[in-house]
Amino acid sequence: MTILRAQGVTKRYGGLLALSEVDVAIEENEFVALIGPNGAGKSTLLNVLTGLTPPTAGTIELGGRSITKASTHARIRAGLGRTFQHGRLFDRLSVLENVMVGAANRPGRSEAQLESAARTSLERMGLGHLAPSRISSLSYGNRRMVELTRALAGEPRILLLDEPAAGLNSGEVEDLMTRLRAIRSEHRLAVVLIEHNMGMVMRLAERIVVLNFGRKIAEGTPAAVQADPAVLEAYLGAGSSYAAD
Amino acid sequence: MLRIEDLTVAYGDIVALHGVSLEVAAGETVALIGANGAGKTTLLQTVSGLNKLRSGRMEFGGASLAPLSSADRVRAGIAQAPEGRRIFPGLSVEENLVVATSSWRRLGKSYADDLAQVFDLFPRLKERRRQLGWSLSGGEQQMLAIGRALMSRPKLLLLDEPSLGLAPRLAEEVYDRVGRIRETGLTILVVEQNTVLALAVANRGYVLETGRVVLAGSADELRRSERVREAYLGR
Amino acid sequence: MALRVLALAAYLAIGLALSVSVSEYTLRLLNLATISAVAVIGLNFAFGYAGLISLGHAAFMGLGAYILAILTTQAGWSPWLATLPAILGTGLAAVVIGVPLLRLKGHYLALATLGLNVSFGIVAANWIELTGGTNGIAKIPGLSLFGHAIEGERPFLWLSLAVVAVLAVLASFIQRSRYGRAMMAVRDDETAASMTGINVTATKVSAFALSAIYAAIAGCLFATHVHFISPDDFNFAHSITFLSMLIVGGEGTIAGAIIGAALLTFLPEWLRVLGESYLAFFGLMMLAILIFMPTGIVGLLSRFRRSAKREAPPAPASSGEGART
Amino acid sequence: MADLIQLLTNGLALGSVYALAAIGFVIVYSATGVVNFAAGQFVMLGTFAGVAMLLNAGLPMPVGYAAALIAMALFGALFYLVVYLPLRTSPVVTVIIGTVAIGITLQNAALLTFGSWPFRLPSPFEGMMIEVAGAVVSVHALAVVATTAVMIFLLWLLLHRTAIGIAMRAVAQDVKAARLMGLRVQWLLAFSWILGAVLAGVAGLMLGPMWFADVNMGDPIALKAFAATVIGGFGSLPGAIAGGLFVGLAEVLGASYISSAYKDLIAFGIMILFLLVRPQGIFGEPIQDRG
Amino acid sequence: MTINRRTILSLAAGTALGAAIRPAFAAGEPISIGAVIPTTGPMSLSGKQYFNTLTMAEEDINKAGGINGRPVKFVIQDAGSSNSTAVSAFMKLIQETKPPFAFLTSYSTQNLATAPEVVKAKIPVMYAGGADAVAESSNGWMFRIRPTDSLAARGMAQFVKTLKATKPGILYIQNDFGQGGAQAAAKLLEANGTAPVGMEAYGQNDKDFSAQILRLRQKGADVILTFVYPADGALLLRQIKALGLKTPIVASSASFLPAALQLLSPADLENVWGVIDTFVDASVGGRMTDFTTRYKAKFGQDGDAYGLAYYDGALLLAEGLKKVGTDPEKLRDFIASQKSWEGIGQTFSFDDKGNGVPGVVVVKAKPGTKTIELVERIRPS
Repeated sequence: MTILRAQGVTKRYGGLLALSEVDVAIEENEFVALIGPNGAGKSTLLNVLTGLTPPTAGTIELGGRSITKASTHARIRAGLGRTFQHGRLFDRLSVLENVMVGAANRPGRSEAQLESAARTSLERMGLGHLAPSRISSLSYGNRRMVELTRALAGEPRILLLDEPAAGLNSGEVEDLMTRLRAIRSEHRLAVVLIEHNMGMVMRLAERIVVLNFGRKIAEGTPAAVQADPAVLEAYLGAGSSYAAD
Repeated sequence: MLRIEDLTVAYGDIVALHGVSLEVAAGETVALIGANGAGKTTLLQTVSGLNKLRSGRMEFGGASLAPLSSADRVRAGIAQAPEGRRIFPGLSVEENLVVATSSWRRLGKSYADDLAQVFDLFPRLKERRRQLGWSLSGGEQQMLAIGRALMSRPKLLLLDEPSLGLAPRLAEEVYDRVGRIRETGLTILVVEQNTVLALAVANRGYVLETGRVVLAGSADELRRSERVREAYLGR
Repeated sequence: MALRVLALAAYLAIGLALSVSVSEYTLRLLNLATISAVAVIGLNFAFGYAGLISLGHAAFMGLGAYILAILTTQAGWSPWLATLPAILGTGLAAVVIGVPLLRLKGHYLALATLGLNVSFGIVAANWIELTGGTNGIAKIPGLSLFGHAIEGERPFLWLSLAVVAVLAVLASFIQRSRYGRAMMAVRDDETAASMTGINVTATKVSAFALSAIYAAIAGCLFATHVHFISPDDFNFAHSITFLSMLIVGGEGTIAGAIIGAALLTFLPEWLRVLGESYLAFFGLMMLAILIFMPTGIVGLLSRFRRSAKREAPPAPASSGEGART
Repeated sequence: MADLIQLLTNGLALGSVYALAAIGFVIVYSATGVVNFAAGQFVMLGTFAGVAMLLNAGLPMPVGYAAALIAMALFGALFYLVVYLPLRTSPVVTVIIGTVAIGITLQNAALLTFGSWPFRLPSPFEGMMIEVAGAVVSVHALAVVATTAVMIFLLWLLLHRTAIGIAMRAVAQDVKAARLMGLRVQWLLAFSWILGAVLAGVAGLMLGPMWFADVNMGDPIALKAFAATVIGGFGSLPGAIAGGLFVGLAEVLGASYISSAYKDLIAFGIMILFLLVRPQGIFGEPIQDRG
Repeated sequence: MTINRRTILSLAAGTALGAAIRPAFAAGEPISIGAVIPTTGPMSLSGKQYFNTLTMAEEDINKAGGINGRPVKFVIQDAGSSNSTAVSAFMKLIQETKPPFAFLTSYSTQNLATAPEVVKAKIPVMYAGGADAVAESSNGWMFRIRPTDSLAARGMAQFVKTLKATKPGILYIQNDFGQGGAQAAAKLLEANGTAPVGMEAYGQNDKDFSAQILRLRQKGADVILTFVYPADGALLLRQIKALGLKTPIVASSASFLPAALQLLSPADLENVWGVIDTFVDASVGGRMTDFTTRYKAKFGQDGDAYGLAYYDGALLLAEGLKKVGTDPEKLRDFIASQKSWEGIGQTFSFDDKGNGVPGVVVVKAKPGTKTIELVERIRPS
């Protein structure tokens, strides 16, 4: 069943066409990667999906319901979850409190329930020992993990990850991949991944959507996308001799 | 001319460059290629003095760059057309160029010569000399950024992703001008994601992947290397 | 939690000890400080937690004080009863004003609230039938408790100490609740906050309203303490003072709000020994505090505490990256 | 009709002073990003620099004006060193409070130095009046309008026709790119403060003969200059002028046609309205987040 | 005018004060007298005068042998520009100096705010603010040594009759003083059958009054009553003249203070009458001449009626201290019982509300000069 569907999404800034009639559909429990060179419109698409940027045209549905006009927080409460390219934690809250903010999405929880939900989320991610820490004392890798935990604590049905591996070392990237696989099977949610680390994308994604200049230029399995001439041109330049032989 | 040894740069916890070494000889055009987030821009910003380095050495013309402020480096001959162009939006095209003359004492005749040269190279800028920076198209902005860098009469020109966000035809046009600049004998270090374009003008190149140089060689060698493709699209 | 209980106990102990030992004049200053503390703890919701720069806080204090003064002197209400409409009316006004105004950020919001404060002064000075104009309202009755009038500095200080304690504890609970976390999240990162399911506008407006409610309580205390109010008591200079108190004490902390209120109430009085130049020195000292203690007094104290901790041998349990700098 | 002309000319003269005060504030704001709450005290110091040079030191008028403006330039440099540099990385609120604090010091230092009596600064056009269509206008007031116009023109020349002015604008627009172009950013920021102080000095010298010199004159001027700045557009020079004239006219016409008691409510009410509906003011560019 | 040297002289005077000339003739434990007056902020213009005259009075009293051999010492605290500061300063005085008597400010809201503390402290005080409300909350401890605003208003209204004007206009400063005075005057004028044709307000910091002036002209005002502070009062007169109005002006006292007069030229004072506390001028002769010459010599500027009120108050206090000692209650009763005490500026006669000044005077500048002369004394019944 399709959980998130964007149709004809267009975003225009003045004369610049950041997104042009993009259609994306995400199935339940699916792992999709969204890739494209710098400035292709990936983050804009994510912003439109989450309601940070109103689209110039197009519709968005979440679980069969239109959310095109819904506010960001309403979309989050309806089942979206998102992390940011540059980790955006609340510096003045502790790790536990950050996760509690995420957990408060689910209505009707008491403070005590919030806390225990947040602790459980942290434990599951192996971050239980960090609960009382200040954000400023965390390593970069742990920050990204806490941000992920915070998004998960809201129990989203679909998780949008904006470059979760940026700035991580190779060990941390391996760790992240393991976690993402585990999260998916445990929480039974769909994941949309924007990532530059192609090794990671190729190994994780079941389906890849490629954007360039605001248009969807390719869509398919990792192998298909890797061999697609349009994709190679987008990445490496026109007339690329790397085009798969 | 530019020698970088074992350069490590970090933003807080995030190490952006791990012991990068590279060299640019006088008169050479060198391409630094790699996917997004590989650390290319960090490297250029560090050369221009906008980032602090954690360890390593940078020499320019045989002298250490360490004691020079970013303004001093421009005066020493390192000019940059930065990532995202960073045109002054409220300044006209000509004002953008004036600002970059680096020493106001030169505002006399030689300034007019420099301006004429830039306009010669980018005739479109001459047409739009009174227009404000923000009103230019992406390609024009990129040309202005390069022209602006040339106004300080650099010995070394640093170009950060000149093709970024440009339609292929425009990107080719920009690179055509880079080629002409190269023919004047100016030393160029160009950072680029679009390998085809960059390697077309470069003598040599380095491939950067997650903050490390993973491959170096002549432009021809790199053009043929499968490793480059992997750096972009994974194995 | 233990630290918080300790701080509350220390505050009450110091307050009580002072209330029986110091002179009438110092008692008055303590009263002014506690009244300011109520307002500043309130401002901490808006600015310290939610990051809303308000230069109109004194207007809300004034609104509360005027509602109480008018109801008691003209309608003959009992002061206790009058505090209710004073507080609720002010909170409601803050909501009505906050909804359009809080879309502004940074110095835009600062100037808008400043304009609001100036406007309040103009209305208070000219609506003579209601406010008494620039002559203000005199003979505001004092509060009484169990048949005892709370008159004189000492009994009033006991009351105001208790009010501060209750409101500080309440603020501390709010800080620790989802509402407090939401406010701080909004200040730290509005986008990330909305992306965590927080209704940013509602959070800002409620922080603003809460701060106005505290200000109104401070206004009620002020009116029943001095028995006289005039527009000058609530001009924009007072708003700037409240903000200064919060910054100097340490924004984002309740202890900082109280310490800042006390310090900036007493500092100019202490400096009176310098004679005519005392206000010139006061300005310089404020600037020095801002430059050398950017996180305020509480920030400085907690930095000392942390560096003291670091010198102690590392705790064995603190594994992982969490515990080190 | 004659009354209306009278009101208009008086409103314009008043507005010109607000505009002059606002320009000094705007120059500093757009170059350094500092909301200077001591801006009114800058104007007050300008007036008293005139008092010190013309009345106390007894210098002849042109020499005295020059000396006063040099003193203001030095003050601007000092302010840059003592207030701006230490606070340049602080949050907005800390800077606001810091400038308020130093404003208190300036005001009281002036009180200690010059006493509490107001002064009457001489005007080059002492006592001269002319009649325009039935309205009586002091030549000094016209000179204020003219000086404001000339200052704006000179400022425009500086910012658009000189290398240092263009560099100042570049720094204001993008500090990082300015560094990459080899500009000495710190010197340019210092120059912005000096320029702001000198402009405040000109405002102070111009209004001294009209309004008397009074050590408490700073804050009221600052409030009107803020309103002018917001209405015209934060950081916009033409905006500061339009805003200043608007506030001046609103004050005089509001007092005449609406209510003299509530007239200031008009200026501040419109300021708040602008913030809500058009925060970029009349002339400002839309606020945009630039990296 | 010697305004060029004024700054320097006042500075010199300030330092001399700092050095505090110690009593040379009186010995023994000094009697401390408190004073809470504004030495900073906008009110310091008049506050400085009080500071000066109290210092002068201290010297004079002590030179004359003090209080039965004991010197007096004035302990002066800044009342600042806020009500709260004034109250704090007063309590600091009460606490630390424990004076048997104190002077308060001339700022009515400050006095209104301090009044409850005065009642608590149970010491008599003298103050100068004009608002009638202050007297009502004084409970017998507060004595006003300047005319009330309504007295001044009554004086002005009465003088309007003398001028035979029938369409008075009122221009007032928007603060406790101006609002109070204007309303009182309006009522009286109405009672006289000459209701004001217009009442216009201006803010304390306003610099342009053309709108208000022209409105009064439009409404056909044949006399304008102004309730002003010194600097804006001077500015107002200049603008009235600049706009070419020939209408007679009846101004409140601040316009005729030296601080205001020094800002004006003779032309600005044409057709302007001042209803002021008392005529302070060297030409009066006797003790007044002595006071004005000595004040000018000591402080480098002209003394004014406000400062003189405090000087007179200090002398009255000294007499009380000599006669009844330092007991606050006796002191209060002594002052309250004065019905015709001859000060330099006033003959003080305290009513049951503690208002000690029963009359005002009307003055005017001699045509073409800034020399002020007495027109008449008004003692409304």
